[in-house]
Amino acid sequence: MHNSGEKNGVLLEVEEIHSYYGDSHVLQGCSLRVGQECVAVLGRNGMGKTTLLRSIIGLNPPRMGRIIWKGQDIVGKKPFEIAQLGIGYVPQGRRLFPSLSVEEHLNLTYRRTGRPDEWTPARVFELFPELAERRRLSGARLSGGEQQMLAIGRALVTNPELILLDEPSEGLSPVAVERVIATCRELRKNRIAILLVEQNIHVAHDLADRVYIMVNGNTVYESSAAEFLDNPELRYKYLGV
Amino acid sequence: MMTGPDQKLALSIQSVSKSFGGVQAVRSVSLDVPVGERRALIGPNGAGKTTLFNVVTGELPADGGRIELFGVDITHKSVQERAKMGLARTYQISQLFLHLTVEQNLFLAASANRNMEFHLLRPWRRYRAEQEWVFQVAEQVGLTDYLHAVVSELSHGLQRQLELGMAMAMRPRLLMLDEPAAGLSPTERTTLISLIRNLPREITLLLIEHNMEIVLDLADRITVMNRGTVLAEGTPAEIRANEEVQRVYLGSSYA
Amino acid sequence: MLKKAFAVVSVLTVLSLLLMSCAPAATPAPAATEAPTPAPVGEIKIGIISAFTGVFSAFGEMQRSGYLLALEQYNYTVAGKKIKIIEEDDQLNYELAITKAKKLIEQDKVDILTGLVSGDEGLTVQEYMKDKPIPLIPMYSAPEDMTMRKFTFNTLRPTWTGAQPMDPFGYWLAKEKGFKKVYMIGEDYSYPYNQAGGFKRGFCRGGGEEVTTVWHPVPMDDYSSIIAAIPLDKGYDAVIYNGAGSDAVSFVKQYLDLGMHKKIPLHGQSNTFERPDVFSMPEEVAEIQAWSPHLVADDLNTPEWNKFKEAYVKRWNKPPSAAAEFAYVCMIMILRGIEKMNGDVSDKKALVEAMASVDLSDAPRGPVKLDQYHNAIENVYIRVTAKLPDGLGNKGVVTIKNVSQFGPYNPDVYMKQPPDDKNYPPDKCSEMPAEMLKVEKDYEFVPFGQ
Amino acid sequence: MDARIIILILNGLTQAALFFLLGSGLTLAFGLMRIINLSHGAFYLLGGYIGYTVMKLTGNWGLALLAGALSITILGFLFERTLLARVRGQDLPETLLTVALSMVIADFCLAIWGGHSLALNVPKALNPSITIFGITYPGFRYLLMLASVVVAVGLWLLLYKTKLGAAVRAGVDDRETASALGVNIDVMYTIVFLISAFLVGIAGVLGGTYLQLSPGSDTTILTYALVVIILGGQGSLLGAVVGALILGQIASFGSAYAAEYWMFLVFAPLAIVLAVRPQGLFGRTV
Amino acid sequence: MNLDKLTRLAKPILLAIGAILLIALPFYGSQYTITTFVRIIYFGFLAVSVGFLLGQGGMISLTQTAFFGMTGYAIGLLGYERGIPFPWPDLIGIGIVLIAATLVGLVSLRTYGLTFLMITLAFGQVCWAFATQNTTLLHGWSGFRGIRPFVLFGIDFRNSANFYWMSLVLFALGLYILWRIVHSPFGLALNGIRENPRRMRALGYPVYWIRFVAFLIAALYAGIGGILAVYYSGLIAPPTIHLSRAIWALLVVILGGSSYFWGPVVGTFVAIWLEVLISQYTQRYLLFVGLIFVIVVLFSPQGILGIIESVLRKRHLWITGWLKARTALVASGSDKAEERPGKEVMKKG
Repeated sequence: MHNSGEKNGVLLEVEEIHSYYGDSHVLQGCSLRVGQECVAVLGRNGMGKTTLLRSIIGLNPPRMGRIIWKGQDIVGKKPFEIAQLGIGYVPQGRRLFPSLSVEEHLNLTYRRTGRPDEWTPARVFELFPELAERRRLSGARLSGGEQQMLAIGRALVTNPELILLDEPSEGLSPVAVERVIATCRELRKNRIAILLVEQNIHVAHDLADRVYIMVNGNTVYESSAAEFLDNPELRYKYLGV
Repeated sequence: MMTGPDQKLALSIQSVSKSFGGVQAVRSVSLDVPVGERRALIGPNGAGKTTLFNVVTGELPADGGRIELFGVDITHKSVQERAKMGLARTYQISQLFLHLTVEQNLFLAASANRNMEFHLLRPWRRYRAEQEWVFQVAEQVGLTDYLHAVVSELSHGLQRQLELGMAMAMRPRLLMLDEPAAGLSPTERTTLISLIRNLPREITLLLIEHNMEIVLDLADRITVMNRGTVLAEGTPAEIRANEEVQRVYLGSSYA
Repeated sequence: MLKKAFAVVSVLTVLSLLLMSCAPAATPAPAATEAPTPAPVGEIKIGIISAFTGVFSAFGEMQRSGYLLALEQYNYTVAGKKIKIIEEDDQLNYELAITKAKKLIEQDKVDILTGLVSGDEGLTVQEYMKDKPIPLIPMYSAPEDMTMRKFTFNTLRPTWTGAQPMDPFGYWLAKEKGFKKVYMIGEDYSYPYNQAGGFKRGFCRGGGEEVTTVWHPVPMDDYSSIIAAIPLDKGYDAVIYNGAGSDAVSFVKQYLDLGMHKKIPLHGQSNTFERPDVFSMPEEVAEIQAWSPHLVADDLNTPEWNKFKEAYVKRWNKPPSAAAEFAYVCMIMILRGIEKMNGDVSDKKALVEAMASVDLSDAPRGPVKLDQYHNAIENVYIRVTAKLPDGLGNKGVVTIKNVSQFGPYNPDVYMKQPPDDKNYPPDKCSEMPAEMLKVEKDYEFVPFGQ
Repeated sequence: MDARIIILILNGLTQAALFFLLGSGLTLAFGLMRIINLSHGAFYLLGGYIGYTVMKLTGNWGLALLAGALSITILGFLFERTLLARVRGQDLPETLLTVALSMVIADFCLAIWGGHSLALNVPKALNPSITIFGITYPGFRYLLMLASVVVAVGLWLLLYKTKLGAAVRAGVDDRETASALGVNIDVMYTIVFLISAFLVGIAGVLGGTYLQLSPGSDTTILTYALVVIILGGQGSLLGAVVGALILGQIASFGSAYAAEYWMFLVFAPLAIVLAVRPQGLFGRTV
Repeated sequence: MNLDKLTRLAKPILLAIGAILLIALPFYGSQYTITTFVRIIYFGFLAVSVGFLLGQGGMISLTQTAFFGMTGYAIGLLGYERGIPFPWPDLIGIGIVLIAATLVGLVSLRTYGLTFLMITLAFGQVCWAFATQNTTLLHGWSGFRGIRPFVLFGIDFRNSANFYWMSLVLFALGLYILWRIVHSPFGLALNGIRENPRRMRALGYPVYWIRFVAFLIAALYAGIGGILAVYYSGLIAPPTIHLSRAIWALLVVILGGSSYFWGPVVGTFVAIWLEVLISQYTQRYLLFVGLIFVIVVLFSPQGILGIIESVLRKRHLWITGWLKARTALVASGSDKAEERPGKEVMKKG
């Protein structure tokens, strides 16, 4: 299971990228690979996990290194171009648009592919019936769990091959976290790869095929999820828990 | 290690809540920190720790509840008033004056509560007492060699030290540290932890930290937060033994 | 850092672009005006300050066409001396005008200073020049006090004052047309005050009863509120708009838009219907037959005018305007004065006297001579808006000959009156000082062209 | 009511119509791009002048309107793509670039059209005197008010009923996230800038028809537009409507009853609004 | 060492020479030179006002020219027209400036960045429009003219040399006081607000009021410049307070180097002299001034002083490098530059 990436061909390859946030050197030669699988990046706060996702989607382009998406270097492309190449992004803290309704969120980012199994706003509403009930409501007036579903839904309708999930469980009730996990499983069934940044180890445990550990802007450890998460020593060493 | 219950409280939070949009970040949290205690606030991301900090310092207004600082109700006091009462904090992301020197940064913090901001004509360098205090603080946080360096040219570790120094320079009675060691290299972290450990004991410390090592090393007592509420409170040993904490914080309940 | 550097670079580039764009674009420094270096011995320097840019730049340009024509006719040489002109743009900013005047006099050490478009510009520079011997010749600047109550010997103005054409106009309206009450809406500044003053004196002398004056600030965009407030039931014979330039264009347009011309006729002050502003007004302006007085009429047909017009059109490929003719006459006076001195301009007092006595009976607009206060005595034409072969313009109706800045009044009595302002002379003729209006010999009206 | 008062109110509405055309585009661009286009006044002047020249050449007022609006749109496009896009995200250089452009345009206009006052004369057919309840008022002014209402409704539909509008609003809310979700925010910038330029081009021709055009109109107009968006709130369409209405009535009644002080009267609502809501009446805190 | 002593001495010596040259100007300079220096001084006040807000407080204000004009209008209205004797109109003028600055400041200082710029622009334009529209008091377009300087303690300031000295003394005094302000705790607090207002608030500083006082100080300087300007040119009219002047002042500050104390002064000095010198040769002097701006900017975005500083620093490095080589041979002294190799050796050891 953990080498499914190799089996299915590599989708995304991050090679030794160096990114800065203002003047501080956040990513210092970070590398990872994502195939047709769910990969979790774990690490303590401030290690650069969010910056990694921002670098991939182009919001914080790396100053050095390469990011290869399906054989193409996407460093230097603008965020919307990268998104249109098939990478969906669910930012930390959801970041919905307060002046858009639920429906407008989905219509805005919906990208037609013509495939029969494509994600349409209607299909998202099927997946999240509670959103359908609130389709006219402003995104800011949803509960935390609903917001997270909408954030995932709006990434989903771009019909991505890979979704970047930044701390989807943050601040959610256990029920909502369960919902997020179930949703991600659903995505995997639809052959959407997932790159997950998490602090909540059990979410990673439930979802990830492989894990990377980030320390100080660098991926210092890589293994199958089970191998890492079931080893308390490793967990203590890298995550302090 | 534990402070006696008869001692006065540095900070008393009584059922404080705060929500953003549809998300309730802090739900009716109550928390008492006696004078002189070193308290750590831990919990998973999004547990509401930083929001609670912002509510306590006054940067965010509380939706409800009551906050007392050294026995005075500060719920409706401004950030400035709270600062003048001896409340100082550091930020998760350094909030420094990037184009000023370390000395200037420290001086600004040192003179903050001295009502000097409208002294118009005397050069700040001539305020001897403040100057000496700045040197003292610089020494405490290991920045003596960098007094004249411009902050934006300092390394991240030194900036975190300065962040701590800024709070120290305010001569706080209650010092709130928001992930002081975030993003530091192991050596830098060691330096910073020892700096914090060597802070005068009379300063009450409230600390947000993820790193258990640091927490166990520094804290007298630990409060665990999860999803905006207080989950548990106790000595480090108690917290370590608490299964619920284990479950939530380590996320093993779903295993 | 790089980002910041780029930011600052772009800011500075922008600001410098901005500075460059402030540079006078309408006045490329012509090779002809640049004296060859090194300067030849015995060169005479004429400093010119005008509004080559800014809101009055149209006048500045017209002036420039006028004086350059005169200089070119003399080939920049008088009595064997090379004439060098130094042009300075004051953007109609009086503070800049004074700075430029200081520069021309203290630094360039010019022998003669001329130019000046607006009244305030003129008064400002005259104030600075009053204890200096250098002759000052304002080309379009018209405050009467420059050659009257604040007369300084070195000021010569072969052009006009604000009241000069308006006094005969008011007199004519009351006397010949039988107007009793008029409603005058004016721009709120010194030049229209002077125009109103002249008008009121003439109107009352001719038998009028009242000139109700209403003032509006300059500039203003929408006049419809003011136009809507014109009382139609108070028996006014006409509305007179006492304003010029963009204000006149807006006012007249909106007056016609609101259909007021059907209810009460509209006339103007000297500059209201002047070219080229009249070109921007609706064609109906020709139909409403609005009167206004000036020193030039667009259908003048004298040999002097035709000769000037021909030369001007040949040189600039556009018809001349009053401002251009004024500048031309001023420069001719200067050059003839220098000629009279045989090119020796070291004695400034003598130079002023020489210029004051220059014969300008061949001036294009009609004979011009200076009075004892160095202001022109000349013809005033009352004109009517009309469609002329070369576009909208003003056709002469009546000529009044030899009008001085004092009108028909006794100069001593005139000068004892306070200067015209928005409240003086009074609106009601009955309140006008009687001794003021006493004249020995009043104007005669000669049909235009005779 | 007194006929004069009604005429004053109508005047205020006419001016408000013009102010709205000026302010709405500017406020949208500011909301999305976080820059103030200080060349807005110069765009107005140039649009009006181009309309004037086309009118002179063809005698067709409709064509003049089209030419004025389109040429400013093209100019806006070139400016946005070639210059503004280079300093994107640095609000001060962006803003100062617009100052520079405004000066260049103003100077260019002076060189081409000179310093005299020019005005377009509207064909009689478009400007009948309309008498309602005994009050005669130029038809063109009603037309101007109508145009402004049409634009307001059009902008509202565009913003709230189309995908493009949703994208613009998303960009105003959070341009980073919008772009990370595949919204081409650069195109949004250009589109909004073009809408703003188009509207100001129209305003130039309309203003040149009912008022006049001369050097200096640009800064006056810019000031009005700024006051409208400061009053109404940056980025708010409703704010632009309300700001324009307030300013229009102040301008109309002020110039009738306190001609010498009316500009100073503008200070009062400005100060009150800023004191109570620094973000403007309908602005959101940034 | 020797060089240090020399550079340490050079500064006061150069300053003294400069001061003497400036003071003695009326004895050797032409009339026009004095004129120009007076202009530099009164525009210098305006530039210092803009530069103080921008450089120290990070605020771009386009209302400063309105304050510059207000004192002038007060003198024109009260002194020239109503005949109220000197110093009263001037003092009342300063009072008006402070009141106006209070009004504008209280309102606009709640905002930062571009919004602040936009609001100050609007207020500046409102003041300008008021000056042009009001004819009963301010005489609209005409403004006031013929204002003459005063006679004080038997010194006639209508004499241009006397006026120059007075302006020079005022300017020197003004700059000295401003220097003290910039280096006081207040100045430091203002810098802190420029860098990070949020932290300043958390430290307990009354951010709003600090900015407010800075705004008043800047308005005061603009007002004093306005007094000198009105006495020297003898007139005050709307063009003095037009937007283009405000932009000019901003540009001058950036030319000199907005983050330097002396930036605005240097900028004004250079801009006005360039204008004077180049305008002798061409009407297009502004284009040349613009080109020089571009060149300055390309080499140092920090303005002229930025260039000078970087040149000096390079020179200094070069000289110390050279000294180091020499002293290494001599192998003596405790120059800082020599400590480094020693440390490295220690590490290696």
